[in-house]
Amino acid sequence: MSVAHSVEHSPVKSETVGQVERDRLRMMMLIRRFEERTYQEYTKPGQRIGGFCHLYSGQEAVAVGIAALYQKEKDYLINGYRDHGHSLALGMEARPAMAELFGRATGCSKGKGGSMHYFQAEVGNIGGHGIVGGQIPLGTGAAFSCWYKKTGGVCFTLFGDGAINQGTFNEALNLASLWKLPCIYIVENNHMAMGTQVDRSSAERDLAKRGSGFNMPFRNVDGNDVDVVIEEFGKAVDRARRGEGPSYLVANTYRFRGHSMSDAMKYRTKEELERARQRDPITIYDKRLRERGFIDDAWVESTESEVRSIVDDAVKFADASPHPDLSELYTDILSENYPLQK
Amino acid sequence: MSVAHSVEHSPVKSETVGQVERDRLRMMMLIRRFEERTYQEYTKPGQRIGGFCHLYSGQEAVAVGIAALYQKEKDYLINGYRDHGHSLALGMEARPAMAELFGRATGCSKGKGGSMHYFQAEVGNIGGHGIVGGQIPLGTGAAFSCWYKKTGGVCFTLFGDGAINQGTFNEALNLASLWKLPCIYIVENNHMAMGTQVDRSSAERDLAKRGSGFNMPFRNVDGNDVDVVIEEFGKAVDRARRGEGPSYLVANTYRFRGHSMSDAMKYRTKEELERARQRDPITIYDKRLRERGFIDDAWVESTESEVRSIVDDAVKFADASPHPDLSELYTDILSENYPLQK
Amino acid sequence: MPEIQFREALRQAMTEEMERDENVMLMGEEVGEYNGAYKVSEGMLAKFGPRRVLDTPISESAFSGIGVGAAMCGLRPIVEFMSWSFSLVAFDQLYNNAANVRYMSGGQFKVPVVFRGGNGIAHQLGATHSHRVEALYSRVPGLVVVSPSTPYDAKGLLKSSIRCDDPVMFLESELMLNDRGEVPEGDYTIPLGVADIKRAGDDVTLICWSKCVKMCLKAAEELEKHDVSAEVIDLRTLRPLDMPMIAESIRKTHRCVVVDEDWGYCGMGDGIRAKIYDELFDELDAPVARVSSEEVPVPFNHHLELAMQPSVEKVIAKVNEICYR
Amino acid sequence: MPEIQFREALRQAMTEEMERDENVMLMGEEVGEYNGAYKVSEGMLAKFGPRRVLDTPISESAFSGIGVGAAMCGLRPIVEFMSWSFSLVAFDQLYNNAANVRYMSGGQFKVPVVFRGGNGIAHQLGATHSHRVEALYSRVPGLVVVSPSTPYDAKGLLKSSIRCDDPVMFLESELMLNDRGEVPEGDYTIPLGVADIKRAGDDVTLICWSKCVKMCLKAAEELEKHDVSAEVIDLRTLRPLDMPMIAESIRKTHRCVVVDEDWGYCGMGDGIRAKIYDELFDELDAPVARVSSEEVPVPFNHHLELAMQPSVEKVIAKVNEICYR
Ligand SMILES: Cc1ncc(C[n+]2csc(CCOP(=O)(O)OP(=O)(O)O)c2C)c(N)n1
Ligand SMILES: Cc1ncc(C[n+]2csc(CCOP(=O)(O)OP(=O)(O)O)c2C)c(N)n1
Ligand SMILES: [Mg+2]
Ligand SMILES: [Mg+2]
Repeated sequence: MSVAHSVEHSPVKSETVGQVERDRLRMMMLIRRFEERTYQEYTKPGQRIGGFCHLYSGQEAVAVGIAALYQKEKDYLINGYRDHGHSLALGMEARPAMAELFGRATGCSKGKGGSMHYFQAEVGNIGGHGIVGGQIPLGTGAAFSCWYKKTGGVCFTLFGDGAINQGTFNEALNLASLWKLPCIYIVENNHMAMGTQVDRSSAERDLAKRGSGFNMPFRNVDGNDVDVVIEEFGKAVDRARRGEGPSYLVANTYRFRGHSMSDAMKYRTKEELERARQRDPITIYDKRLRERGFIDDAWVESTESEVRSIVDDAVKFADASPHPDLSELYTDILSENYPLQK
Repeated sequence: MSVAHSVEHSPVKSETVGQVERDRLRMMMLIRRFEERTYQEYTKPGQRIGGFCHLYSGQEAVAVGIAALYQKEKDYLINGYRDHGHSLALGMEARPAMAELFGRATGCSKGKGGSMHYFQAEVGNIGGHGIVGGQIPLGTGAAFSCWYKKTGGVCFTLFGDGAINQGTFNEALNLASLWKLPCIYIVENNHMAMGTQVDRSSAERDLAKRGSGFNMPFRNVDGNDVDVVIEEFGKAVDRARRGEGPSYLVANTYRFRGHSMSDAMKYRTKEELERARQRDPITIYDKRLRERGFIDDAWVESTESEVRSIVDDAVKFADASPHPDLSELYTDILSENYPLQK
Repeated sequence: MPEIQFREALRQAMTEEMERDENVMLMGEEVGEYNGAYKVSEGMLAKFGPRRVLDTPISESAFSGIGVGAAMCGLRPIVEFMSWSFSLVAFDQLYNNAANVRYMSGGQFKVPVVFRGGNGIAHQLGATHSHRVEALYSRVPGLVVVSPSTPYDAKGLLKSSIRCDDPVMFLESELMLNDRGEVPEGDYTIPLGVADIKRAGDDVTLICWSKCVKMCLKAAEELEKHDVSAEVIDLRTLRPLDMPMIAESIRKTHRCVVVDEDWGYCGMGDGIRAKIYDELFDELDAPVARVSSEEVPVPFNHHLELAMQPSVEKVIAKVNEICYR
Repeated sequence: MPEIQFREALRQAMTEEMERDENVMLMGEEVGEYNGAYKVSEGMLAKFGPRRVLDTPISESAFSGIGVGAAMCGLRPIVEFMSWSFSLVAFDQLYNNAANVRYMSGGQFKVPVVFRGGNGIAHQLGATHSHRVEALYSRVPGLVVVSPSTPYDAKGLLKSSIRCDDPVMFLESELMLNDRGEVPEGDYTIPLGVADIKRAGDDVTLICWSKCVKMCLKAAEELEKHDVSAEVIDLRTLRPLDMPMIAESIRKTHRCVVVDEDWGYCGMGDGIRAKIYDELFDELDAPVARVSSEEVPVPFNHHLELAMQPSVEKVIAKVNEICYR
């Protein structure tokens, strides 16, 4: 039934039964592959990727679940700096995504934004943002534009478990609820803010309760099960589209990699990691689709090699792409020419 | 029993039965008189008081209730800009209080702070503060110093119903609860932020619930009844002194005057004001003390004229006081002399 | 031409642009039912309704970011700060988000939002409520900073700012809202990035903006009596700066005083003076002088508050100093 | 003298001062269990325990204000910003509270708090994480701003800052934390408000601080080969500024270049240059030049990022320009 539900929400039109589900699993696999290859590229000698780089491995079900509900012609999505997965899920090609990490002119932000600042205007991807919590008001503003223009669109506003301790969280959630803006506030709770466990950053350990004071729905969601994500987020999206206002959802998940590349993860035990592997969103969904008879070994193998070649191609593309011309330093700052007479 | 309770908390030692209560009523009357005279002085021709000026008339039970629980040698109090009442309740003389409004050198802040910035270091009055919500972290810091030094002291951190919509509210309450700091967060809910009713500023109309996500006690308190304030705040203070952490209290009250002097109060009906007058904290407490046989007409009359003459004297004092010397412009900026070798 | 108040000029600009473009809307504290803390938006809620004129909670970070985010998504918000001093609690939203989103996205987004409100020292509001923010925002690539001195300029510049596709910090002055001046009814605009000679002169160039323009004009009158002819340039836009007009004037006068209500060190005045030194060093017959506020927090006492700030007398004294008279 | 890293020098300063004064403590993001995002506070939690070394949530406004409030109440907090860029979300707590509380209370409170962390452009962190905040804070009366360039200075200046009764903004650089230098074990301090001549010279004065000092020393070496003798002044304290030392140098060289990693307009470099023009105009044989970053948001691409910033080459070119060679 979550399938039915998701299909009803999904912009993807499925010719054959199970196609929608296979596409979702494929996207999770592509994201995973993209991130793991990024890890290799970043850490290998003669490093061609620089700056902060935050990998999404382990959290794929959230981005892919959102993509199932996302309506490109009217919705928006905004995120923190852990933004590769969502961008791919919303349809960004692997080439401009990888090229951005390499800082090349062919990157999704022309090499000016980097890993933390993926943008894709034509699908409403209003960006990855580096300042923790800084994107929450921006996402609320995107939702405001939907409300103002009565488009029926919503804004998925994502942030981490550490970001709820920023002031913008309180200000934006209250304002969105007061104005009934179609904003879906999503905490991707991977239980760590850099090296800080949630119980050392939030006095209230149940992060759903952190959203209890705003007169809007708040609840925990299993962020490792894409069907649950679609089901639960779907209710909030329907509500927002109906004009009944925002919701606050905590997607509980896990990041397999360190916070960023420099993180030695001393705070993490082998056992914890093993437990997490048991709930790997890809494993969970793979198992389910096999049970449903939607996939088999052959499909998985061919998809594995497909996503591998897509990412290989993206790396080749990025590596072959030119650096931005030095003149690019001075472009894209202002939209107008001054003096400005209008 | 609330009396017993409050005595147990009160630093005031009473010789005769009812003395503590009479002192509290007297203080409420003094604050009211001070504020009403300030109103006259501000609005009369040849105005000698300038700048923003926010009167406390109607909210006296909160400040006087706090004073009953306040231990001068170790507690702290911080507030917004509506700060005359609390300062008087903590023992500031009417003279330096009024002189500050006149901007004179004899003012509690040497005429440099004005109405919004009353300070009295020796009693732990760490100030009135003009930026809405800006004082919440400072008060949390004062509570931190009590925690760090293990003094058993607490910090009363006051702010308005509008201030809970600042980001500092979320950040400070979470942090104080996480660290179990002895901070008493008090919303003086007079139901208006300037011209904005609470139901137009907070999505959650029950302001107590705005504090529900921090794993700390939160509740509404009748802010017009000084005995209830002492009783309810007392529990939070005891808890904090025991090292069990902060509490969040909403004192529901009313301001009889406008937000500041320029406020025409178009948002308010005669009927609303009349209903509020029925719950005037002074009337309520006056009635109760009469019932208890603690006061009579004679006492009220003499106290009326006493506070009147105290305030008259304060105005004369302020008016006769010198303006700060122009050299004062350059003092009190830094504590050290530079170059600084230490 | 009808004579109207500065606040009415601002209101006309907002009203006309909202009538002209459905995507323009106004939000801020008390802008609606209260008709504006300083009555700038009086009647606008009644005229446009609660969808286009929105009262916000006291949440500057949220509603500043909402303005930026909505601008990224096709609206043209006008965000009122009750005072620019309160923008400091939303500083990151302006300094980072408004200014950088276009660049970081490789030019995929424009950010047509106007932030406006009273800037600078008013009347005994104390240290926290009297900030002059021009230098804080004028230094930022990606932002445009405008600060008018007359009702006429205010209307024309605000209309241009609302039509501008870049984030504009529009700095008014609470103390000027009652000023009256001739303002045409209906549509006209004043270009952004163009200064205005409010008074022509030959001996010395007085550079100023906002509240200090009146002060400089008074000083110029006084100086005239002593045969010093001062040219008064009202910058109107602080970023981008109209250097061509400044240069033309200094090539004529060879002397210049910048009048800045802010603290001196690393302030607007220093930024302008540095540009002048860099471009016109050989034209100068004297140091480019600055009259600014004393480097102290703004005191409450009114005498101290006045003593802290630039004044007609201080401007005249400084002019005499650099004219070696 | 032992050679140690910049980060170790900082750690020694904090550790020694915490041993010396029970009221000194450290708080910030990841300073404890994670041993510091950049390992500056490594081992300090183990040594001092969770009461004196506190990990904070990502709540800069709260813990900055806690630092100020605790300082008003007798503690001497050290507050670490993982990056000074993140101080922008707490801007009001520093710009208003830390700076004004003493003045507004008529001198009743002192505010002995140190805010410290990495400032400026690091390595491909992008526009929002590469802010240079020296001008933002150096302009504020009530604040002290310090920015060391060597491990030796870092330890001595940080100890002085911790003992200082005023709020100190201590600006480090992530890119310098691995730098090694000789640092005495045990106690010594370096005065606040005193610059340091890192290299003596006669022909031109190079004014710099933090990361740019190394750059200027390299440039001076190159210039030496072409018979230009450059004096390199490391300001060390940006507010209050050591004008006497600057003046003495310029009275000797009559030429000056200020090297500032920030944007030029209304930046630190302009503030310093303005003071020089005001005090030393007649001593100058050429304009006081500035080498600063291009006026653009900091780009991610490393080539662009480097092209944006000052460099040895740019400094040399500017020196040659003002020496008319
Ligand atoms: C205002 C601000 N403070 C600090 C940082 C540094 N920082 C970057 S990510 C991060 C941890 C955030 O954790 P969380 O919100 O849980 O997101 P996650 O990384 O787990 O996805 C911190 C402290 C920042 N970027 N912005
Ligand atoms: C950050 C900030 N924004 C706006 C203001 C202007 N302002 C001063 S008081 C006030 C209303 C506050 O109402 P509330 O918090 O309920 O306190 P009350 O005045 O009722 O005591 C506003 C908007 C300010 N001082 N600071
Ligand atoms: Mg996390
Ligand atoms: Mg109120």
